[in-house]
Amino acid sequence: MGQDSPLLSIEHVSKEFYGNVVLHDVSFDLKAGEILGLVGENGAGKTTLMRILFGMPVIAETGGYKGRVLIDGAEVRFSSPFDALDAGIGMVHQEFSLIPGFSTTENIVLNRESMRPTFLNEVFGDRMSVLDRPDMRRRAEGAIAKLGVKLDPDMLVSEMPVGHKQFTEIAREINREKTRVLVLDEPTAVLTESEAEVLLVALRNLAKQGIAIIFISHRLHEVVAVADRIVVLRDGVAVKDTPASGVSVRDIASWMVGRSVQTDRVTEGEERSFGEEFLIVEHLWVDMPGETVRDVNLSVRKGEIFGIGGLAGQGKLGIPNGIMGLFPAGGSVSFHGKEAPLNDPRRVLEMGMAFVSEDRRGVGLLLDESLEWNIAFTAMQIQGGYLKPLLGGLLKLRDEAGMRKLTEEYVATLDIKCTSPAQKAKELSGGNQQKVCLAKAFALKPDLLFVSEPTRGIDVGAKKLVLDTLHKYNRDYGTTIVMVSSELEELRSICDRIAIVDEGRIAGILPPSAELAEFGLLMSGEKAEEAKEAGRA
Amino acid sequence: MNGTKTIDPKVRARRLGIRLALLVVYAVALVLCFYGGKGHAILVDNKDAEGAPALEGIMVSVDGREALELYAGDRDRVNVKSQRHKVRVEDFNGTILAERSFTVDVDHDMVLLSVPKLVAGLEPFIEKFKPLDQALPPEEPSTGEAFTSPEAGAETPSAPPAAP
Amino acid sequence: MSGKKSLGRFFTENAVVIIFLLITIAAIPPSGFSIQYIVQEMITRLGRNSFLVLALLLPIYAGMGLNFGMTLGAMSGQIGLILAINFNVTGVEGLVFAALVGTPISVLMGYVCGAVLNKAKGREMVTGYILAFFINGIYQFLVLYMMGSVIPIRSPAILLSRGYGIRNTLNLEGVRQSLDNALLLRLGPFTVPIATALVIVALCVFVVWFKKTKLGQDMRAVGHDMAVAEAAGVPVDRTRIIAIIISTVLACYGQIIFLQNMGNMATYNAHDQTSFFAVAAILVGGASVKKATIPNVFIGVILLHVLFVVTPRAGQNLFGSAMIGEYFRQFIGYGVIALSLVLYAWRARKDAARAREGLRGAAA
Amino acid sequence: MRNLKQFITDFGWPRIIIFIFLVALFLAAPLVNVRLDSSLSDVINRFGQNAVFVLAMVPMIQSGCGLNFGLSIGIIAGLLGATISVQLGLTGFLGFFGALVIATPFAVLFGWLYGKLLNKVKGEEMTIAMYVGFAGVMFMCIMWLVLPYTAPTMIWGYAGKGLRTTITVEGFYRRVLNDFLAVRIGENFVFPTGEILFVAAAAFLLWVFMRTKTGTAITAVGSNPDYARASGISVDRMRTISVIISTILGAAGILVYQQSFGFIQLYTAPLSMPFAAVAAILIGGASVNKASMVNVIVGAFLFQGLLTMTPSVINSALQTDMSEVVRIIVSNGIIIYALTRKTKVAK
Repeated sequence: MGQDSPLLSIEHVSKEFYGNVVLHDVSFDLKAGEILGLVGENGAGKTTLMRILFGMPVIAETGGYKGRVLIDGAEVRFSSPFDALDAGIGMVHQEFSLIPGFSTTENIVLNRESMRPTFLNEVFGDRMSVLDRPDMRRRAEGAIAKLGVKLDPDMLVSEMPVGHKQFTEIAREINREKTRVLVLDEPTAVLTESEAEVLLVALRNLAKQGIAIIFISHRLHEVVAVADRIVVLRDGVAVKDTPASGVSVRDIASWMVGRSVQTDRVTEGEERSFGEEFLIVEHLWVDMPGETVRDVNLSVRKGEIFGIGGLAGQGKLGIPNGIMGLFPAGGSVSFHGKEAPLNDPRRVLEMGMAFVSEDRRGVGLLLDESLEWNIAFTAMQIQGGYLKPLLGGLLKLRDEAGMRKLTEEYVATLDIKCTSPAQKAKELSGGNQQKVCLAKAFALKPDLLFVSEPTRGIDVGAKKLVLDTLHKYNRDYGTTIVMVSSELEELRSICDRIAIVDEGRIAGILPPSAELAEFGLLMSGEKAEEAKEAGRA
Repeated sequence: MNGTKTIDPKVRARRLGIRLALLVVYAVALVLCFYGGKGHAILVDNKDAEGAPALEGIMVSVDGREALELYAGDRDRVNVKSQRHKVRVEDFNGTILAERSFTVDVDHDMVLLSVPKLVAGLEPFIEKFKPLDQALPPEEPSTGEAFTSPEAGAETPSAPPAAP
Repeated sequence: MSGKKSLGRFFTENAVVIIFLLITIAAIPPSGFSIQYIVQEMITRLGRNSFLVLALLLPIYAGMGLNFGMTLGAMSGQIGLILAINFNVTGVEGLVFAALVGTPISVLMGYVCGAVLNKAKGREMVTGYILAFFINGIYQFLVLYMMGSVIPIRSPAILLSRGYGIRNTLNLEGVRQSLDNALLLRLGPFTVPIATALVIVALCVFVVWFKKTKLGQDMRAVGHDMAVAEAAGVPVDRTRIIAIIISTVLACYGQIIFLQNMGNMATYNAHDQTSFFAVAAILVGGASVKKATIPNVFIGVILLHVLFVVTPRAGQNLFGSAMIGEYFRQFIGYGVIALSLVLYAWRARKDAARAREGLRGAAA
Repeated sequence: MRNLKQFITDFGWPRIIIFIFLVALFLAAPLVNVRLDSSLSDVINRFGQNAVFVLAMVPMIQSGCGLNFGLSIGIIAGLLGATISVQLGLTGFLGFFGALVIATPFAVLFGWLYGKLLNKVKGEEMTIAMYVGFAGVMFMCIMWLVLPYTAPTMIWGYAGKGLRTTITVEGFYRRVLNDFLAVRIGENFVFPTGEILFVAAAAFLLWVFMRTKTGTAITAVGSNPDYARASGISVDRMRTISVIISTILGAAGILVYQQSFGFIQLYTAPLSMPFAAVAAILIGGASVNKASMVNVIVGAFLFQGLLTMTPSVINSALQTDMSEVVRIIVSNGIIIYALTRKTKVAK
């Protein structure tokens, strides 16, 4: 095998989910000992590509993919992640898949333990072998040494700092004798600067030993620092495949977010005027798993549509969830000049805020109940609406007729496709479910509406309708809207100002007309200073 | 390591063999326990039998255990396990009148050993004994409701205590 | 400061054991039993019950909680004993015979139980409990209606007078204490059943050894985190079923040991309280739903049974009613189970909350 | 055709089998000389006797606390009410409703404590409820012995203290509901109008309650606690309320049971009562997290029908009493079935 022939080749890979193209004709090669930086916004197709490479069952279940994956020039088609592992592809996921009560050694050799056979093997099979702990430890130490980091082989994972957990996972992948390609999905997301530094050194170490690495990260300076070659995905297309030398962070940022089609502003040509700053958030922290908010300061003016963007896991979703009391939070939030209590959903709702959650099925809907219930419930509980007094007000029962009327209204205005208002929420399509969530919030007639990922997982037509609806409410009722979204284009099409969140803090606030590269830089945590200037301008 | 690993056919054959052998061991153990643990009650009988009158006073020892003292017309019981046993009959002076090995049919829970016949050398000196009736009192069926089983006590109590 | 804290932690973690110890010590003097009597009772009861309690360990390692389905194994053992009595197989051979007959039945029962519990992940305990009731119905059908009518029974002495169905109480004359008496050691004023003790020690050695095997390691992995274990290629469902099968088979042997010591068997409810006593014992010994060790088993058996021995007499002497002591010990048994389950669930939630706090950003 | 299939999968094979089995029993009854009218009368009477217990399952299922295996807590409150009422010498309707009024504060208190406890152990409610129920019953066993009751009908004659295991309510409130406006048709059929009216009233009150703001919130909490919380509902409070209501219904249930049955059963009698109620509501088509009034009525009727008909028909046909075994297998089988069904809510 010549040094130059690629170890792994992706050739013309395309994939669509239910008619929705997520990857289009992606090709690139990877040589032994090479580090490939794979960058792209959320939804650019990185995850899907890795799922194809790793043989995740979800790919086959949704109709497979087009194109070819070659290893050593021979085509492979994995039907399960275990096939991929056997072929020498290791993957380190974003979330840790370690067993907390096990030691480093036990985790590194998990399900590949060294064993000594016993007589009972002959009766009950190989699993009756006794573990060879010294050998397991030796192998673990070997993997740790190969990685070139310091790890205590006997420490329990539950007692480790985050960085060590990450190393343990990588050590587990390289402990497989066959591992030749290592995929790291956002390995530095949870690490501190110094830990990330050590990790990058370790990766270069591994590459020197001939392991090919696909490094996925949104921290562009790390990509530039460690990668030999960079592939940029945008909307499912590999827009750039270039050697890393001489490429600047700013270049990558603009490739990442740059669109060929110019966004249409929904509010184009409209006179936008805003009132006073009526939501002021200071030093907000929110403990939302995976979306931790550390220290957020921002203010929203009455009547505006305020956008919050940023990459997944940086904490943008934590902001509305924390203010609405759904996750433990601290800091101060004032609304209409009054202090809004944190960790008390009821009081916040009573003050006139409403929230459309990003977790539609988990938080947003009563899946097993009717649309009437879904839409009218919050208004009933908070404002006492849709209750019918009985026995001279002694007893108040649900006003089923009122609920139906309300639901029919929203079914008509939002064009919710359903058989009847009594249909169960779980039977609707994603887009229609989203409309139900909006209707629930609108039914409260809020002064301030938080919408979180309003277009996630719904089709293009529905997306437009949702955005138009939001805009219409803002215009007709003067409802202030804070919209949190991973899709920058969406934010730019509707918002008056856009804040970008990075690592639990506001990295900067930009006008929608700002240059794309500026957004890209903010999202990647680069040159926050530079962006702040733009925000002020 | 994920279950799809194929096992060397040689190993597979060996394991199959060992497992089959273990099944055989299981069956043999079952049979051994059955025969070895099978209990028999031997009624040692010193009564007149056909062609052999009861003996005056004898000591009968089964399998070398403590001897039973039997006068004419006496009967005593020895519980033994398994089927092959030895019996020795002496008179009170210690003269051995007879010493024999015998086999109990595995299906006979209780057998009658006629010492006079044995001493007289008549066969068969051992025969199956049929108890006339069970000493156990009759018992009515009951499902044995414990309070942990559902809805126990939901039925009418058989005899609610009368109010005084 | 930290010493105080760790002391407090020690108390909360061992709350059940400590409360229990105090109640037990308080109940000994009013019972009027001599220490010698109590010690001899404990030796007997350790021999009688430890095996059953040890049967609970593996499912706890595999994260399936307390195996209330062990009753299925107890029923299998009883079927073995019924057949041994039926064929008049006596002595230690009789016990081995019962165990050999019970083994395949309990393997089958264990498989059924494991498969059912796999379908009820997250509520294994309540499901196991109800499953024991359900199988109890089938056991009764088999023993009360089939035996003697469809299944031939050769010994009319064990049948009900109506001609089919096994009697309510079965005399285990032939095998009574045959294991206990196989090797008796007189130790001062005490008699110790060495053979039974050896069997229990052998099981402990097996459990310790088993934890070192690949299968034992897989069980630990499954117990800690099913999703991760699955992702690493450990056959989770299969491993859980194996844990339950082993537990069921051990419960089968345990019940045989228990009954040979008792000397007779309540055919239709000897198994009713098996899981209750075993679970209460292991919890009293300081185990939790997720964590149990061999010392927990022995501490638990001793503590629980001292209380069980002394309370009826203590109740008699203190309140003039033995029933009070009787009810009190049952109350304590159920109460201990409820308390440790509550403490465990409550502590698990608190720990999760504390773990999350560590991840919070510093508030300005 | 597809609808039928859908219906069968929703309803579940075990329930359909039980239903067919019951129908077969009714059809077979005349063939083995079991009188249909007296059987039907029995079934209706026992339906009324047990329906309130089954009703008590609804609030906790709806609020997401699962099956109330700790119903015995409510039963204990009812027993306290019953014994105090007898102690006070209240008779007739006064005796029954007096017992109910006395039992209610106990039920509220017990339910409140029990609810608080269940809130601390979310996810493990059922196992813990079962053992809390058991422990409560055993604790009350001691109490029945030591509480200072003096009414001669209730205490052991020879000891002069301690309550009897079974106390007759003859002369107090035996059959006050059953005989109220009872309709007799023919020789063997009696319709216990009062009892059925009481059940209907209880069911109606619960139905109304589930339609109030609080009732709606309880259902939402059970359906999706996160949704409810995001809508400003205190999940713990709603769960506690549902437990209290379930406990009160349990207390009322045992009183209805006693007046029809004729005896107050103390000590370990309440231990296993929850299981029958759990089985009944599950047979009626409820799941671990969804139950309706229809489930209650259908379930109580099917289950009690089964309990009444199996002994009489099977025993006459086979000359052997297999009803106990059939009951154990059916009632526990249906609980297992419900526990092992995947929860439908997709998250």
